[in-house]
Amino acid sequence: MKKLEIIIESVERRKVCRLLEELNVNGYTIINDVSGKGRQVTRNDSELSDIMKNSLIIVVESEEVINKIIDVLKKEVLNYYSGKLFVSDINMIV
Amino acid sequence: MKKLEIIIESVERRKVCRLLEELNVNGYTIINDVSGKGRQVTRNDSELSDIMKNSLIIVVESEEVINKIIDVLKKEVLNYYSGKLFVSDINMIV
Amino acid sequence: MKKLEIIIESVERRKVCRLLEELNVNGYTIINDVSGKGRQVTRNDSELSDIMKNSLIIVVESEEVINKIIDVLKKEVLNYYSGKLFVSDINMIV
Amino acid sequence: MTEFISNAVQNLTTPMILFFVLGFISTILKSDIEIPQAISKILAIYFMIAIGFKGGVEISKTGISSGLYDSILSSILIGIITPLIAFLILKYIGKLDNVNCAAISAHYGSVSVVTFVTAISFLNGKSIEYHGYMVGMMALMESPAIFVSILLVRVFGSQKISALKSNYVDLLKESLFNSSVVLLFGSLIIGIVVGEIGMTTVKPFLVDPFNGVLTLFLLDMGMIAGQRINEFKKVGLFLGFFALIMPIINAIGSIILCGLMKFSIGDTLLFSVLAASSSYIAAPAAVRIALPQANPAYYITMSLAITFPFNIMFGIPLYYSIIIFLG
Amino acid sequence: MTEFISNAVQNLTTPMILFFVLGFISTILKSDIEIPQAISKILAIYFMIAIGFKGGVEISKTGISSGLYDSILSSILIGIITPLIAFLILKYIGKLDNVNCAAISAHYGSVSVVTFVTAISFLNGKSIEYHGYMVGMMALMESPAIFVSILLVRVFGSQKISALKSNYVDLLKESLFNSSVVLLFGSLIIGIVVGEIGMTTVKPFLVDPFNGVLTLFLLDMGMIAGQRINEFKKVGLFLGFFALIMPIINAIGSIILCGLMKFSIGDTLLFSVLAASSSYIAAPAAVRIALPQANPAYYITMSLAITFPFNIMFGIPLYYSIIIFLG
Amino acid sequence: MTEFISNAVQNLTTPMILFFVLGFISTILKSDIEIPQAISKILAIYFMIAIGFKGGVEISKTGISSGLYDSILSSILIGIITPLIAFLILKYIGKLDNVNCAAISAHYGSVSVVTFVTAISFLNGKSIEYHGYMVGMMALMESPAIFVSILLVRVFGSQKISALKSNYVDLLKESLFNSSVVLLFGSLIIGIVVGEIGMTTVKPFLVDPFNGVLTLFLLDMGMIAGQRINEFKKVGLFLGFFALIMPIINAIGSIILCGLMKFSIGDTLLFSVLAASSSYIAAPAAVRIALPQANPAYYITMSLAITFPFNIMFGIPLYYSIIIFLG
Ligand SMILES: Nc1ncnc2c1ncn2[C@@H]1O[C@H](COP(=O)(O)O)[C@@H](O)[C@H]1O
Ligand SMILES: Nc1ncnc2c1ncn2[C@@H]1O[C@H](COP(=O)(O)O)[C@@H](O)[C@H]1O
Ligand SMILES: Nc1ncnc2c1ncn2[C@@H]1O[C@H](COP(=O)(O)O)[C@@H](O)[C@H]1O
Ligand code: NA
Ligand code: NA
Ligand code: NA
Repeated sequence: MKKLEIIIESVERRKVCRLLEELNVNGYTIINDVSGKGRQVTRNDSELSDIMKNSLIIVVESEEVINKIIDVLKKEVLNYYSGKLFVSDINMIV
Repeated sequence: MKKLEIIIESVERRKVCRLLEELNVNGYTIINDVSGKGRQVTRNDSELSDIMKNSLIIVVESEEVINKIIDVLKKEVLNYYSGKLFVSDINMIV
Repeated sequence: MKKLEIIIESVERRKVCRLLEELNVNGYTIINDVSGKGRQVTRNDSELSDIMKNSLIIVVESEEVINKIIDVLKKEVLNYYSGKLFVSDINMIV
Repeated sequence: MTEFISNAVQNLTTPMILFFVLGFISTILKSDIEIPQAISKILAIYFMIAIGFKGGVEISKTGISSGLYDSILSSILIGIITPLIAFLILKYIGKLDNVNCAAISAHYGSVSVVTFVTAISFLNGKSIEYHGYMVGMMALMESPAIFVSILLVRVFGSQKISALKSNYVDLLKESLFNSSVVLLFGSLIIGIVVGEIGMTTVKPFLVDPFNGVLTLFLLDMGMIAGQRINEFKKVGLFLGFFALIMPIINAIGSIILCGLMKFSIGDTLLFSVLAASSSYIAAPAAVRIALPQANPAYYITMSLAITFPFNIMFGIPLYYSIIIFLG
Repeated sequence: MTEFISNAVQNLTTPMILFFVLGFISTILKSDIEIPQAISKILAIYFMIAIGFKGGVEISKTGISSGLYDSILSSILIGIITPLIAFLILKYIGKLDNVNCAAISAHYGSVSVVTFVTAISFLNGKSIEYHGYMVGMMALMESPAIFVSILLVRVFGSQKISALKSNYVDLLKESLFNSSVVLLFGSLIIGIVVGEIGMTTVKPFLVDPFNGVLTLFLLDMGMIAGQRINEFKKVGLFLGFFALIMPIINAIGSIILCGLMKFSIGDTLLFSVLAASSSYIAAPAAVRIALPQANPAYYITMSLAITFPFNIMFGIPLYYSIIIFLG
Repeated sequence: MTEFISNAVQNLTTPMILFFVLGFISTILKSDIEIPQAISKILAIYFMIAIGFKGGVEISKTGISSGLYDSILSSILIGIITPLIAFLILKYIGKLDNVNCAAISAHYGSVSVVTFVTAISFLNGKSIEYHGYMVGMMALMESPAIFVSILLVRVFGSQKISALKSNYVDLLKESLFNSSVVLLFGSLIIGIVVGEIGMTTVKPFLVDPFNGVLTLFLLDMGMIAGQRINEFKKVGLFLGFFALIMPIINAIGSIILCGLMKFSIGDTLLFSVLAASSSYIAAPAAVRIALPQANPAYYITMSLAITFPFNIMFGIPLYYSIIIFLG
């Protein structure tokens, strides 16, 4: 199994979840309100509008599904919004 | 070393920590209030009672200890409550 | 690529970020307010001063950079403060 | 009937209830209003302190009336009988499995603090008196139903349950020193100790803004209830119906009991509202631990999305009309 | 001129504005004051409920005056024209690309609730009357500018944009049932329904502490604005200048429009402040979704760190002086 | 003695202190009451704004009295001498290592805002006057002890410390523009500027609910203190005893100093409470950065779980009785 970690602007969280559900993933876990720094601006959670916050979404799935997710996210989300995708090996026990 | 990620209903967090301490693990880290979606319902943190929230607990330990933890959690917690266990390779530097 | 997970007392978060920026890392992600238990005391977020809380900082970088970060953190932060460093393999897709 | 309609209309046009409706509608419209959970939690604590303290100060003024012992008796009776009735209806009419029967019964036997608070606001609006110790009665009625329900599951025999014994320790702690029990009794006692002099120092915080804060809290509750309504399908018709009828049965039963006890109109209304109300904070947490096999989608949705809105919008004026009608 | 100075000084020595300044300075001093985000969010909700409700109660007292239709017309006009002017200035004077032009225009065409609230506090301080329905006008003016701006981008042709169609569904929902629109209109209607009787029950929460709570909220806003000021470099001189001039242009335009409509001084001030204000909650969220290619560092910094402080500190007394001067 | 007992009983039966006790007990009963941290933080900010502002308005009314310079002198004296005494006691009687001596001294030399607020509530209950600038004195006394303690560590020679120089920059910033220093001084100045007119606009928020909000905050403090009490074992008998005696020594010293300065009863009580109080927000954060080798279990537990409860429950009436007794 593979673990995909998606770091995305909070404004796009709903959309990413919708895309994941359309791809019929088994599940996902969200950590809201993470802050961070990347190529672009520093993101932290003191903003009133949510546009300067990040969310971290974790999906554990088979390699095949993960690749599909990556394709979709690259096309639909990450071309305009800042964000990162990390993939690593993992075992799902339960 | 192995890293065990435990995603569990928040109501069971205290119990899981108690079990981990009974197993004498070196340490653990908890991220409260994660939301998520699995086989069962969508869990998010807008509920007044905590029963619809998840917690993410991270334990880094030797493979042996991790296996013991998995056995105990499977028996004591995960047969009734929804939750996930993920294991991956990791190095503990400090 | 390597993923470095830094668990550190919240009082030292700013300093760790400053050090990371001095090392010119490409980016990092912070999860504030994680709780945990290690060799020392239980840390949770009910304290008024922030000294009993942890932060989790994630850096994905090349092995070389990660090793540099580890050296610096060991020297500048972890000799006095409690904290953990975990390293694992990861692929950065985007 | 016209009595009820006029009471209901009057109730439905208070800011409190209308903000509840606004919250409910806004969620259905998928509006992005977001009341942070930290606020929901502190408001819940505020109400428990405020009503506990106020009740205590009332007691310090009037002393303990003879009605207290009858009230304690009634509380315990209601706390034991209502989950029993619920269980039997669910099991023999609803044909539900034991565990879900017990889980739901625990909720309908326990009480809802916010429903009680709304009823007090209703009584204040009509300038009807009630005893300060009624808050204590609410605290008394929180936990018995939970234990009764668990007992029922065991009596009706389910072998799996016995495996969970380690959970009973957690449960007992959770129920006895449950946050609402401790806050309600604690504030009640503080109110008794400090009396009216103490009241003057905290009145601008605990009394004056009470209704206004309730407005905000009910907006939040409306949103939480509205989110649950999507799960209605999972609940099904029988349970949906149960969530409307059970409160009325419990209320009428209590009104009759209170009539026998010769309680005042105010106290009778509060007892009937307590009986009719179903818990959605204390009971879900306890039941999730004690009866993990039960389906949370049932009990939370029924309690939060059907019974609670019904009670605060129509139940309170209905029970009031029945009390007036019966005498 | 002396009129303006005396008004400005008077405005700058209210606790509200001084706490804003304190927040601003404390951030520059890198002080570690931290107002949790849960608090910022609930305060924002509090103000929308409070002004919506108060406006509704006013309407219930005075009835709907004939000025209402003119006011609605003015709101829509301002909501359509101001983003247009902003867009043209940015494109032809500022030479910005279409997408950033549209993004910024959306902000200056939309409105800021806190600026409005501060203006109301200013009017209260001077005991100047205004219509209850002005809150509704604010709610009306939230969204049109956002749609106008997106239309402008399409009219001025940018092929990439069309790819994002799935986002438009999100956007429409976001704008129509936007939390501020729902809360403002909802509270307004509740205020109309419950009238003065309802007001008495919630006054100690929604009215009495209003200015005090505003003090705390502006402390927070000061800190948020102060954090943004570091990004000033990225904004550049032209846009920094634009963020000061555009509000004045919009205000004067609205004052003239209101003069033609023969609105009262209070309503005219509120219209001019709404026109002058730029959104930093609703618009950024909508624009980030609809126009992701636009640079958030521009629009947020301009709106939050330049225009907002300018408006509440100098803008409001300036527009007021202009209104008095023009008659 | 009877004087003290009657004062103590009177103090112990205020709602504020009783809610503190309730919080403490509820934690020991392992009740699941949870006051979100966002609320604790905003309440702490509220109190600093409220007392700072009120102090400023008082100053604007009475002008700066001649006592001010003596008060500033006293503040600085107390801020320098009390950590010194604490250090010497800990080192030569307690035989503690230098770093822990300094860490603990920093806490007992610094001050606790909530203890001060409780003392003000105590004085208000007795209608005893005090100067508005006393809030400023508290702000002055926050930081010196921290620097004195670090100096002591260096004087008593510990080579490892010098390695941490990069931390001193952080520390200086942290101390000078510390959130409480900025909020207290900031609000004080705002209060002076806006005077009584400004006060009327914010009174229903910053003054009227003050005691009530304190009730909620002390409930929370009680819970936080209760959680710490488990760590009591780690502190040991000597340090536990120190945490009770040191406040009394500091209070009596200050009372004598204030006697020489001929300060009023109100000011003397506040000075003695400030000297007796130990910091548990500002100092821990600063000390954790400046003296990371010191054991936090010592200083936090002593300050929060022993000295704070002692001061608000028994210390304040005790120091008051001593002042009355001594004249
Ligand atoms: N090398 C990295 N390691 C960990 N997190 C990163 C890294 N680069 C970026 N991020 C996270 O991804 C977010 C978006 O990054 P970017 O698209 O580069 O602005 C940042 O705000 C960080 O939270
Ligand atoms: N495939 C998955 N990847 C990541 N998280 C998951 C996955 N499946 C389930 N989860 C998390 O585990 C929780 C419980 O899952 P379940 O037991 O399937 O209801 C969910 O609420 C998610 O937070
Ligand atoms: N074995 C472990 N697995 C996961 N997290 C750990 C582990 N050990 C320590 N931690 C985390 O690191 C923090 C500091 O640990 P320590 O330095 O041992 O006090 C703890 O509070 C935990 O959050
Ligand atoms: Na009930
Ligand atoms: Na505008
Ligand atoms: Na002190």
